[in-house]
Amino acid sequence: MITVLYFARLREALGTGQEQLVLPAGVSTLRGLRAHLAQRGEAWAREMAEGRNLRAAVNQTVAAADTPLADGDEVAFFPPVTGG
Amino acid sequence: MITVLYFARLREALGTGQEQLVLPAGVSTLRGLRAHLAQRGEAWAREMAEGRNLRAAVNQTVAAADTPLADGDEVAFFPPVTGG
Amino acid sequence: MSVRVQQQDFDISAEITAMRSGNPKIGAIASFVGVVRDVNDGDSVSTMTLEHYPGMTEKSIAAIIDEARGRWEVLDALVIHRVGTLKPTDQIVLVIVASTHRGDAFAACEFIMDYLKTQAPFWKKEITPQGGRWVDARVTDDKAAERWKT
Amino acid sequence: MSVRVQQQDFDISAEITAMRSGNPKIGAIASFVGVVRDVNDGDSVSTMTLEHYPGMTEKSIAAIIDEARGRWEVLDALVIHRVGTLKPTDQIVLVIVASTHRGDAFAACEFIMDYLKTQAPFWKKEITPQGGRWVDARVTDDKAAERWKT
Repeated sequence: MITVLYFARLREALGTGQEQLVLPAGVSTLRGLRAHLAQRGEAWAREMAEGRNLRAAVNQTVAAADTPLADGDEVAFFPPVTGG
Repeated sequence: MITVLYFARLREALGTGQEQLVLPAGVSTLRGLRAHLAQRGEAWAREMAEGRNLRAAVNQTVAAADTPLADGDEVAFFPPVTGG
Repeated sequence: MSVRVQQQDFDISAEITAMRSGNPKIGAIASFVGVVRDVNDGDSVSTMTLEHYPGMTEKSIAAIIDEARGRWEVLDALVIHRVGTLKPTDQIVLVIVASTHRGDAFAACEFIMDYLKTQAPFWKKEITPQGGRWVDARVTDDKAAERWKT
Repeated sequence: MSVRVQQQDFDISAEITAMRSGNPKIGAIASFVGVVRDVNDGDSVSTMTLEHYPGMTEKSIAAIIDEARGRWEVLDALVIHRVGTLKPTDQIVLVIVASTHRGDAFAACEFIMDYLKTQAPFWKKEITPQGGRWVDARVTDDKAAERWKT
């Protein structure tokens, strides 16, 4: 099982902020997980499309697309940050 | 009459903070006033000597040695500033 | 060194007083307060909502402070960032950096603030008369952060 | 824009609150607090006395603020400088600059502070166990002020 978090505009567009899921067969990286999520339907396809300017973190550290995933990881997807 | 002010170390060394005096004959600039004051005695000669790192203001504006003086002016002599 | 993400407002005097009383070597305290403006990109803003990533946000700010400590003499530093619903003239963010000399305090404070705007996980949604709108990342903010990379 | 030279302490929160409430365009407030340190040049300092030139000091600070307003976007600015007898951990000086954006606020605040240290008529006398000593002007301070001349 991994935990996946969604923040801000992404959370609203997908209608979910957090889920637990079993790493699907053949998914071993952040890029693979994103492609997997993009197959869930229209909003997911649009928001997770490769062209979208999304950032991701693995275990609360900003992570590149080829970062490997393992059981127990906390993965987060979010738009570019706009703090302060 | 002009007003002459002395600040900080200079005020302590000269033993005065403020005086009124009539512009002496032949004194028409800040440089001239400083040379005149230097003739007053030992402390004055030492503190007003040309080699001393003194600053001056005329009418509350920092002024160069050749600044002309006129009746009614407020002249100030002081060491380099050390604020904040 | 301290990081707080909270809904409540903050009192810069109380924070500076606490910092000063803790270290008599402190000679210079630079600080920054961010305030909600009533306009952004030409639209009037009535309220905004700030969201963060609990855990990662605090960790990333602590890492930013550590990086500042590696570059400048930092005797103490504090970051408070508010989340939740805020309105114009409300305080959003506080950064305080104490050092022996003012040059270090100013540089570290501005450095931390630039990274807070560009790297720390916060997302801002503005509520205008036309509805809610998630704020886009600003190119000028990215440029401000890039200055520090050389 | 406001300049005060006073013996009393100041409250940075009260000053920032007053500034914020006066102008909803303010988005960024940079500030600086100078604090009496317990050491200087290796000697321990028990108290210090600050002297100023009443009239000229206030005018020269107002001129510094005007110069900052010509260089950066400054929505409001405040300088409070204390005089009289101060002891370690006491606040000496407060500079607050409010702007729309943080870059202008930081730059103007540091600029005003550099000039306060090097140009404004204040003289500091430190009382150490060895007696009183007028502080000499610091070469590093002059260098900080010179950065702005280009």
